Formats: sequence, structure tokens, C-alpha cells
Amino acid sequence: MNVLYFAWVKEKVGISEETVTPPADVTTVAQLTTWLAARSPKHAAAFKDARLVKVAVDQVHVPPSTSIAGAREVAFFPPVTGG
Amino acid sequence: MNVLYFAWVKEKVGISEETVTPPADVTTVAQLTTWLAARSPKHAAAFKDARLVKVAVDQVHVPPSTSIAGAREVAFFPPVTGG
Amino acid sequence: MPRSGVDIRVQRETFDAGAELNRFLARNPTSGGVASFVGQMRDFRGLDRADGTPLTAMTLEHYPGMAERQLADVVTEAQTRWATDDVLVIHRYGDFAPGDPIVLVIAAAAHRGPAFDACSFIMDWLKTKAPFWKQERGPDGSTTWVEARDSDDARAEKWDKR
Amino acid sequence: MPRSGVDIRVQRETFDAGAELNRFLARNPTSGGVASFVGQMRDFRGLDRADGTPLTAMTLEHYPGMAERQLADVVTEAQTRWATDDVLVIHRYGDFAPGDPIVLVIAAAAHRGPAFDACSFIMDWLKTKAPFWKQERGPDGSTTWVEARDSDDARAEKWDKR
Repeated sequence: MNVLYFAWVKEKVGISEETVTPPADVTTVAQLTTWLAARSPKHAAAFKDARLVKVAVDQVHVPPSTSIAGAREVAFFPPVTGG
Repeated sequence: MNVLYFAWVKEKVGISEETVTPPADVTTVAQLTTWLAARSPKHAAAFKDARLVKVAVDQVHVPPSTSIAGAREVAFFPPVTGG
Repeated sequence: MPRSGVDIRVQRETFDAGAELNRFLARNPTSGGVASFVGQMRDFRGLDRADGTPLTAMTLEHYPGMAERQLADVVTEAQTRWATDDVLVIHRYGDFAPGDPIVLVIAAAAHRGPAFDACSFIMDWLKTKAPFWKQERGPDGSTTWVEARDSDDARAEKWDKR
Repeated sequence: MPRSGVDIRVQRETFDAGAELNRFLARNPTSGGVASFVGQMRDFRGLDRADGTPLTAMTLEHYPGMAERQLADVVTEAQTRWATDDVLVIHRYGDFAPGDPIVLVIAAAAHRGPAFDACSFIMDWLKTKAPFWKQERGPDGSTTWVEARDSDDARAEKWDKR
């Protein structure tokens, strides 16, 4: 699974992209977030307040309860501020 | 007093402008309208349904009860349809 | 803050909407939001083309002097209600063919809310206050004075109910 | 009626708002109403210049692919809600100086109501859905990621309460 980070989430994690293989018991976005946060102190800092981090699965905004089954690309980022 | 007509009011009256001197007992827009309507059959046709005709005194929209004391220019026209 | 700019023109000649927009943007470079509206002559009468009857030409009559004055009053009212940086209004009169531009309104403000509101308000109010009258011509040569629409009155009045 | 046109571009290069508006008008000659919005980089942070702090530069990061996709979804939603003839959206990313254009939205419809509504709706929704992030730079060189504004969420949500 390809994981992308944007804006200050990217700065905190320190990388813009990584390929991960979460264990089988990680089935939702919320569980993936918890699992990623345990990967390094930088990941932990980025996900410290998970409510501030928005998620898109395969380029669609989703809530934390969403399944990640079959997901190819999961992105984490702050609330958007374009326009 | 200069009286102006626009759009279909002008077409019905048959002229775009005339100078009139109403008698002293004609003091409001409503009375002026009644007095003008009596000037000719064409005037009568234009003012047949006076509610359809809007009035401006010195280029400001006014209701029929408005005084015409001191008015230099009174205009009669249909509801506006620009834009 | 300098007082909001104002540019109001009532003219027979056509206008170049894109060139006007670019000139307006150039003199308001740091207004965060610039909203604009172009009204063009439709080629049909009615709410949509499928149900409408075709139009071939239009004449816009106006009341010189009062037209400029009413547009200025409408713009002043908008500037009282919203913190605009600049406003442009061009309203044409005379003869039109389908597709010809009739009116252009542009409003600049720090943020998009007041820019959109001021622009939309000016269009709604000028529709019921500025002394212009449309006479449409159909394919058979017949002419009709356009009747004022209740929906325009309703749109103009809704600004007082906010 | 043909299906509404759509032109969506996510690009680093600047755009010429006036030229885009004129091209858009040229291909929609008989749309009665064409509403547009240009967003430009402000030279201050905050609600108005008097209370704000100065800005010297900005970087807009975006999520390639998802940005185009979200903009397309927002435009489709607008076209579902209003009978638009054509819609254009250009959203830039990369580095900006104060006054630089960021976003352009143009909507054409038979009448001004749907044109204004579609244009304003697209701006409100893209503000909360399209994956772009602004990082502002002040005169001292310090950078700040812009925080999402509650007022933007409120504006986006108000379209569902109409």
C-alpha cells in the first residue's frame, strides 16, 4: 500500500511517501493511523492529534471508520486551504 | 415642468417629452397623472391602468402620493427591465 | 484603507469584458476576491432555450442622467453593506444582436464573500431600479416590450431579509 | 440542450483571467449570465489589511491527481444543482507573490441566478474539498501553514440548508 503525506503532516513525518504492508488486523483508516503512528517518533508526532489529520483513500475523502481493504493509495494531510 | 415618457408609455402617448403647467390644485404625482391622462385620448390610453406606470421626480423613483412642488422633471415609464 | 473605487459607465458602444477585467485586476492586485458578472443578450425569450421562442434583435432604451444616477446609488448602497475595494459597472443601451454583451459588474474585496455578495446585489438591484427598458424582436419582425419579472423583484427584496 | 461544458485545469503556470473570460464568452455567446471569480494572493494575513500582518510570499502544495478529481466532482455537483451551460475552473499550485492569481472559476447559464450560484458554490466547495494547502511567508522569512477557517466550512455547508 502506498502512503502519501502532505503539508505539515509531511514535514512532521519527514517523508512524502512510503510503501507499507500493514498486518491483517489493520482493516480501517483509524487502525492504519494508529499503526503508522507507531513506526517512528516522527510518525508519532505527526499523528499526535489524529483529529487534525484528514485522510483520503484512493483520492476520495473518507472518515476514520472506512475500510482500507483493497486500497492502493492512502493519503494523510491537514484540512485543505486552497482557493 | 418638463414631462418625459419612456418605452411603451412613450409609444402610447406618442411623444417623448412635453412641457406642461398644471393648475395649482394638482399637487401630487397621482393628481398629475390624472391631469395628464385628460390631455388627449393617447394620454388616456397610456395612463389607462395607472398602476402599471412608474414615476420618477427629478430622476428619483417616487410613489403616487409624492408632492410635485418644485419638481423640474417628472418621468413616466413601465417597470424597468434592464440588466 | 482608501475609500472604495467606483467606475460607472452608461454607453452605447460595446465593451471588452476580458480587457475590463484585466484592467480592474491590475488596479486591485491584492484584493483577495474579485467577482464579476457579464449579461449577454439571449437568443430566446423565456426561462430556457427548449421552452423559449427565438429572438433576433433587441433594443435597450434608457433614461439618460437618471440611469447613471440610479446605478451610482445602487453601487453606494453595496459599498455601505460590504467592504469592497473597488466596483465597476458598465451598462449599455441601443441595439443588440444575440450574444452581444449588455452589462458588466465587477466587485473586489479582501475575501470572496463580500465580493460575490456585492456583485450579485448590484445586479439584483439595478434590475429593479436602473431605468432601462428592453424591447425584443422576433424572427417575424414583431417587437415586444419585455415585462418586468416578479422573480426579479423577489431577488432584489431578498437582500433586505438577510 | 447539449450537456454542460467543463474545463478544469490544475497548473503551476499563471493564467490570464481576462483572456480566459473572453474565450469562455466567445464559446458561450448566448448564455444570458456569466459569473466569474478570481482569487488573488493577499499581501496580508487576516480579515482586513488594517488588522492583518504582512505577507511576502506563499507556496501552494497540492495532491496531484486527487486535486483534479475533487475539482471535477465539485463541478459535477454544481451541474447537478443548476442548469449551467459551461464551467471553467483553473487552480494553480507552486510559488506565489502578493497579487498573483490563484484560482479562476467561470460559470455560464441562461439566467444570472444559476450562474452566480454555481460559481459561488464551486468556490465554497473547492475551499473545503480540493487538496491544496497554503504556506505563507512573512517579511522575517518565517513560514506558516494556513489553518482551515471555520467560516469556510460554514459557507460550504450552507448550500445544503437551502
